[in-house]
Amino acid sequence: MSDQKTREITYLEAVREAMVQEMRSDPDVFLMGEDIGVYGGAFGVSQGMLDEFGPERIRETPISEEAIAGAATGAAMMGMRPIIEIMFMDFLTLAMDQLANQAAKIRFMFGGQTSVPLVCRAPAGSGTGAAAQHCQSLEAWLVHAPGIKVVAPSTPYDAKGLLVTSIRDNNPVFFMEHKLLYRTKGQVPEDLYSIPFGQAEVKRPGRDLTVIAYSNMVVRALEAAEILAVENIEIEVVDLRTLKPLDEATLIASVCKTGRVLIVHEAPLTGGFGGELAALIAGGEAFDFLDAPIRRLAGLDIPIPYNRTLERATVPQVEDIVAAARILAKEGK
Amino acid sequence: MSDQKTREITYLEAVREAMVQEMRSDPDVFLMGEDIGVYGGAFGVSQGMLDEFGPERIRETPISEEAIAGAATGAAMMGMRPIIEIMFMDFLTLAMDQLANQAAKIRFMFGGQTSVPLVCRAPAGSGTGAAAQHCQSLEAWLVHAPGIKVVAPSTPYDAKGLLVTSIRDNNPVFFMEHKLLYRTKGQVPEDLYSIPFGQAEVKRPGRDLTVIAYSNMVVRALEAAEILAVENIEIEVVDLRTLKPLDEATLIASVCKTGRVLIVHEAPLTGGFGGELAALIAGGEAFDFLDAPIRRLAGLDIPIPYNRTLERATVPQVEDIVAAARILAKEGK
Amino acid sequence: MENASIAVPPSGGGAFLRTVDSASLSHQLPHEKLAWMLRKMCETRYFEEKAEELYTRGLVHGTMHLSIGMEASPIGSIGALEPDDLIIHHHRGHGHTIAKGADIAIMMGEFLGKEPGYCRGRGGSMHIADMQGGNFGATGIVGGGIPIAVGIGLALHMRRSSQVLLSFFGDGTTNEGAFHEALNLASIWKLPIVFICDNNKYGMSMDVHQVMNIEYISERAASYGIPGVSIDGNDVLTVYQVIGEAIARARAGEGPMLVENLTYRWRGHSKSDRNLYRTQEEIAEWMERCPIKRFKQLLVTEHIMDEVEVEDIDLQAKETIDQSAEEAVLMPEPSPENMEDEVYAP
Amino acid sequence: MENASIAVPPSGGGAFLRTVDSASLSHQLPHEKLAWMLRKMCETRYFEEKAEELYTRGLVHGTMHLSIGMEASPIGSIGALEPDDLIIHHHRGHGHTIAKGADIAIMMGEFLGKEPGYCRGRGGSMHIADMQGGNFGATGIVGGGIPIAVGIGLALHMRRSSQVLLSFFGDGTTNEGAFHEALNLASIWKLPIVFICDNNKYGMSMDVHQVMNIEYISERAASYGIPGVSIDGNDVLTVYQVIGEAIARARAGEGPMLVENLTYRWRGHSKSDRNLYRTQEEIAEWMERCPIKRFKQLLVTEHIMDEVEVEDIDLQAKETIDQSAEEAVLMPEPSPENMEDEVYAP
Ligand SMILES: Cc1ncc(C[n+]2csc(CCOP(=O)(O)OP(=O)(O)O)c2C)c(N)n1
Ligand SMILES: Cc1ncc(C[n+]2csc(CCOP(=O)(O)OP(=O)(O)O)c2C)c(N)n1
Ligand SMILES: [Mg+2]
Ligand SMILES: [Mg+2]
Repeated sequence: MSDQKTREITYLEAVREAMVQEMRSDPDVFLMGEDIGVYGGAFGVSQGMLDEFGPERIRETPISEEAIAGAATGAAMMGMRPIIEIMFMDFLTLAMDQLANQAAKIRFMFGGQTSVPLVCRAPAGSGTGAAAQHCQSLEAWLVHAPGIKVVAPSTPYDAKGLLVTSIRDNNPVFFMEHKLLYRTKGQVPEDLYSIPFGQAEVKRPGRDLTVIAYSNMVVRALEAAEILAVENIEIEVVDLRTLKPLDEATLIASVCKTGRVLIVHEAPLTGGFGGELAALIAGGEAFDFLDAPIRRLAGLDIPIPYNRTLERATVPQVEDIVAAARILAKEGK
Repeated sequence: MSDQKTREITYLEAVREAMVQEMRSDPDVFLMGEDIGVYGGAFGVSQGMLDEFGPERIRETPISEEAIAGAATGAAMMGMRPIIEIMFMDFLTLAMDQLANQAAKIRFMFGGQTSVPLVCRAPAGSGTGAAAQHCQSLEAWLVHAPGIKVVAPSTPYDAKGLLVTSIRDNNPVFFMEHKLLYRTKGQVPEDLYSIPFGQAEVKRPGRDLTVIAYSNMVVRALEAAEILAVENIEIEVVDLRTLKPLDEATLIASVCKTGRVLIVHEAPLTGGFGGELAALIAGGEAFDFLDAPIRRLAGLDIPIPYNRTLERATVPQVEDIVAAARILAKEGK
Repeated sequence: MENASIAVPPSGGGAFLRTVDSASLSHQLPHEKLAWMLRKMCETRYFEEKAEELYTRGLVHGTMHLSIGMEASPIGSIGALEPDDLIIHHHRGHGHTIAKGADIAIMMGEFLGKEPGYCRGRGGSMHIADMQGGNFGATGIVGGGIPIAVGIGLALHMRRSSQVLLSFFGDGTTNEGAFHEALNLASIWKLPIVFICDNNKYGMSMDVHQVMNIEYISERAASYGIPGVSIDGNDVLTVYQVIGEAIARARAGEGPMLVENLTYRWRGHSKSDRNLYRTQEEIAEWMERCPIKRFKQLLVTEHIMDEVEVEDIDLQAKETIDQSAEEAVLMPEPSPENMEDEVYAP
Repeated sequence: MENASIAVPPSGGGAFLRTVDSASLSHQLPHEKLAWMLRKMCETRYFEEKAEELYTRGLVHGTMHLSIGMEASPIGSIGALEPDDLIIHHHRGHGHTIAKGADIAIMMGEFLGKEPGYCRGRGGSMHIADMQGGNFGATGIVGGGIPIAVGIGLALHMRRSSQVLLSFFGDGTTNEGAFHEALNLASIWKLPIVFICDNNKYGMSMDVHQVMNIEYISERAASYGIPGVSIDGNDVLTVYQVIGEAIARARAGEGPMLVENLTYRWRGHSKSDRNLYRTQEEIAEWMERCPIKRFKQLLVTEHIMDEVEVEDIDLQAKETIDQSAEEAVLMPEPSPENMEDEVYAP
C-alpha cells in the first residue's frame, strides 16, 4: 500500500482513477464499450475520459456485446490490454461465448502459445428499481468458467487497487462493480497502487461468528456488525475481495477461530457462490472446528422484481444479516 | 411406472421415443434445431423423425442459437411446446440471454400473465476427444438461473420418463444428455410414462457412505460400487435425476444414514453444482449426522483437453471414485 | 401485389425512402380511425409527461424511457392492425402499449409498481405486457424481443392463423446479433411479422451513423431477401399506410418486411441523460416536426376536424391520463409474501 | 482506387459474381509463387487424406473436419499475404494452417494429440494455432472467431501497423449473430481485415439456400456499407487475385471487405456424416471441378510447367506429408501432470 497522500473519493471515482492512471502509464490499455464517450457510461464511470484520451482509446461501440467481448479478446491476444465495460452485468448473457468459450480457454487450448489480458467490468446488483433484466449478480457463472478471474471489491480503496491489478494481470478478469457502491466514499491514495489477487481482508475482527461476504454485502455486513455489537455479538467480517483466485486460508482461519459461519451474497441462493464457499469449509480442516451448521443468506431464487418493497425483500438487507447472525450465534451442537 | 411391455433400448432411442410419442399425442409439440432433419442431429437423436413428422414439426434452423432459443420462447408463450436441440451444451453460451433473461424470467416479470413451456435439450460432457469447446457440462449456470428447471437423467428409463415430464411441464426445462450415455442400454417400457420431477432415486443402497451423482457419473459410481463391494465397502448411490427441483429429502436421508458423503460431478469443481449440494448438507439437519467432512470429486478447473489421456485425467473416472470412496470410508471424526 | 413495389428501392439517392400523400389519405380513412389515432397519440404524450411528473415528485423507484416526439410510429403502426393481431416491443414501449388498447390506469399502476398493475408491480415501465390484449410486452435487453417475435410468428404460421405480429425495436438494436439471426429466420420461414425499427437517431448516446456505415437501416433487409423501406416516422398517416401494406403482405403469406420509421426522441435516453451528444438546435428542429402538432394541423387543414374537435380529443386524452394517474397512485402495493411460488407455472 | 469497383455489383443476374482471367494472370506471377500454390494445395490434400487414414487406423481420438476439394480458397487467399500478415480461421482449417507456413510434422502432431504439437495436444484438429507464424488459430464455435478477428484488426489499426488480417469462416456461419456484429464493427472502424467466406454449399447438412433467402452471401456486405463479391473459389488464381485486391484495399486503410469463395467439400461434414442431404451426382460434379486438377491443367496448358514438374511438386508434397506423419506418430504423448497450472498466464 502506498503511503502517499490519500483523500476521500467515491467508489466510482476510484474505478475511474485506476483506469485513467493505468492508461497514462501504459499505452496498450484502452477502454471499450457502449456510450462511454460523451455520455460517460450509463453510470458515469468514464466521465471525462474521452477528453483526456480521445476516441481511439475511449472506444465507443455499437450495441453489440458479443463483438465487444470478442474484440477485446482479439486485441488482448495481440498484446493490448483492453478494458471493456458491459453496461449491466445482465448483458453478459450475450457475451458468454466470447468470455467463457474463447477468452477463458484460448491460452490452455492453444497450449500456452498466447494469453488474453483483458478486463471486463460491469455493474451488478439490485436496489435501483431496474427490474429483472438489469439487476443480476452473475458472478457464479464466471467463477465456474476456468480461465477467468473474478474480482468484486467493496470499498473505493479496494476498487482502485484491484482494478490496477486486474489491468496488469495477463488473463481475462471479470471486475464486478455493485451499482449501490458507486457513490460510497472512502480514503484512496492519489498515487497508483495495486492490491494482489487472492487476499481476502478481515474488514472487522470478531469473536462470535464469521460473516463471509463480497461486494455490496460487505457494506451491509459491517452495518449489521455495529448493531450486533450493541447486543454483545461480535461478528468477524471477511471480505473476499477476489472470488477467483480465492483466499481460502483467511476464511478458513476465521471459521476455525469463531466456529460459526454465515455466508452472505446477493445472487440467488441456489447455485450461488455461497455453495462453493460452504463446500470448501465443509470439506476442509475447518469442518472439525464448526460449532454450528454452515449458514447461507442470499437472494431469493426469483428474478428481481421492480417494486421497491419486493426488490428489497428479494436480497439480503442489513436487518436480515442481523437476524441470521443472532440466531446463528446461539446455535450450536 | 408403466407395467406394460418393456424392452432394451439405448438412451438415445429413449430420448427419441419420448419425443416421438409426445409429438404423436400433442400437436403443439415440435422439435427445432440445427441439422435435425435428414442428418438426424449431430448424434442421430432425431433420426427418422423427419419422415414421420415432416419439416414443419422437425424444424431445421440456420446456425443461429440465439434465435433458436428465442423462437422457442415466443412459440411457447403462444402455447406451443417447442423442444430445441442445441447441438452441444457448449453453445448455450450463445443462447443464454434467451434462456436465462427471457424464457426464465418472463412469467415472473410479467406478473404471471404467461408461461414458457419449452424444453432445451443438449448433449454435454467429455470423452469423445472433442476438446475445450465441445465437451462442457454447464448445468451449474442453469441451476443458478431462477425460472429454469434442470434435468439430467442417467439411464434410458429415466431419460424417457423425464423427457416426457419435461415436455409436459409448463416451464423452461433444460434437459441434459451426456454423450457417453447415448449408447448405454436399459429396459424401457414401450408405452408412454412419466417420472415426476424432484424425485431422486437410490440407484444402489449402501451402508458406508453416500455418493451423490447425476448423469454419466451415476454410471461410474455404480461401477465403482461393484469394485468397492468386493472390499466390503458398501456405497449408496443417489441419482439426483433432477437438479432443479432437487429432492433434498432423499439425499439428506441417505447422508443421515451413512454419515459420509461424496459428491461427484464432471463439471469443474469450482462453482459446480457440488457446492450447492455440500452447502445444503452442511447447512441442514444432516450436519449433525456427519462423521467425516463432505467430499467433492469433480472435474479439474481447466478447459477439457483434446488428447485422450489428458481428457481422461480431467474428469472423474471409475477408479477416482473408488479411490475417493476408499479414503472417505475410513475418515472420521 | 402492389406492395411488392416497396421492396425495390428506386434508383438514385434516398433509395429507400418512401413517401405517402397523407393529405389525400386522410380523406379516405374513417373519421373514427383518425380520431382514434389523435387520441392515442395524445394519451401517449400525456402519459409520458405524467410519468415524468410522478418521477420528479419522487413517486417512482426505477427507470423509464420516454418516447415523447415519437408517437406517430407506434400509433400509426398499431392503428393498421386488426384487433386480434399481436405486438411485441421494447424498453421505449409506452406508446405501443397504449395503442394496443391497454387500460391506462392499470398501465400507470404498473409504472408505479402497484399490485393491480399489468405485471403486478414486478415488471415496471420497461416490462409492461398485456397478454390478453395481444401485447407480448417489452424486454429490457436490447434486441431480446426480436427472436421471441420469430417464435410468435412461427406459432401463428404453424397454426395457420391469419393474425399478424408487429415487432418493434430501435435503431441501435439493429447492431445486435439477435436482429440478424431473427430476421433471417423469419425470412426463410416466411413468417407473418412486420419488423418495425423506430429510428430515433440515437441509441443511448450514439448517433446511428456513428455505429453503422449505411444511410438507412432498411438497407439491411436485403441481407435477408425481404423488402425494406424507410419512411417519415413522424407522419402518422404515412406510418399507417406503409405498415398497413406490410401487414397485408404478411397476412397474405408473403413473409416479413422491415420498415424503418424515421423519428426522434425529445427527451434524454433515460433520466440520467445530460444530452451532451446532441445540440439544442437539433432538438428544437425536431420539436418543430412534432407528430401530434403535424397531425392536428393536417386534420384541420384538410377540414377533417375543426379545431374544437381536435382540442376536445386532446383534452379528453389529458383527462384520461390524469384520472388514471390518480387511480394508480391509490392502488395497493404488492406484498412480498411467497414470491418464490410465482416463478414457476404450475 | 481500382478495387473499389469490386464493391459495385454489375447490374443484371449474378450480380455479385466477379471473374478473373487466370490464364493470363498465370503468366504475370513468379514461377515460384505458382509452384508454392501448387505445393501447398497438394500438401493440404495429402494432409487430409493422411488424416483420414490415421483416423481409420484408430490412431485419432476425436473429431476432424476435412476440406478436400476446397484447397484453392485458403491457399489462394493466404498466398496473397505478406509473410508477417495474420490469419484467423475455423474448424475446417487445415489448409489455412498449411498455407500460413505451419511445420507439418508439428501440425500432424497436434492432430494426433502429441506433446510437441502446436497446442501440446490440448487443441487437436479443431484448434490448431501457430501464433508465431501469424496464425491465430481455429475456433470450434461457429462464428466465434469473427469478433476476435475484429480485435486483432483493431490492435493493428491502433498500432498503425501495415499488417492485414484474413478472417475465414463458412457459409453457415454467416447466420450467426457474431458475423453481423463483427462485420459492422470492422466496417465503422475501417479495420484492415478481409472477411473470407469459404462457401462450400452446406453447413453441416443444411444447403445454404435453405438457410438464407439470398443468392450470394456477399450480398450481406451491403448491410455494413462494405464491398462484397463472390468468386470461383475453386480457381486458386481467381482467389489470389481478388483477395489480393481486397488485401491492398485493407492495407491502404480503406477498410474491410467480404469475399465469398464458392467451393464445395467432397467429404462429409465430419466422420458421422452419411451424406443423405445431397446426391452422389452433385459430389461427382464438383469432384470434376477439383481445384488441384484444374490448377495443374492450367499450368501445363499455359506452359508454365511441364507435367514432370507438376507431378514432381505433387510427389514432394506427398513425401512431406508421409514423413511428417511418421514423425508425428512417434512423438511423445503429453503428461496430465499439473494441467491446472496451465490455465492462467503468470
Ligand atoms: C443488450 C443490451 N445492451 C445495452 C442495453 C442498454 N441500453 C438500453 S436502451 C439502449 C439504447 C437502445 O437504442 P435503440 O435501439 O436505438 O432504442 P432507443 O433507446 O433509441 O429507443 C441501450 C444501449 C440494454 N438494455 N441491453
Ligand atoms: C455455435 C456453433 N453452432 C453449431 C456448431 C456445430 N457445427 C460445427 S461446423 C457446423 C457447420 C458450419 O457450417 P459452415 O459455416 O458452412 O462451415 P463448414 O463446416 O461448411 O466449413 C456446425 C453446425 C458449432 N460448432 N458451433
Ligand atoms: Mg434509438
Ligand atoms: Mg459450409
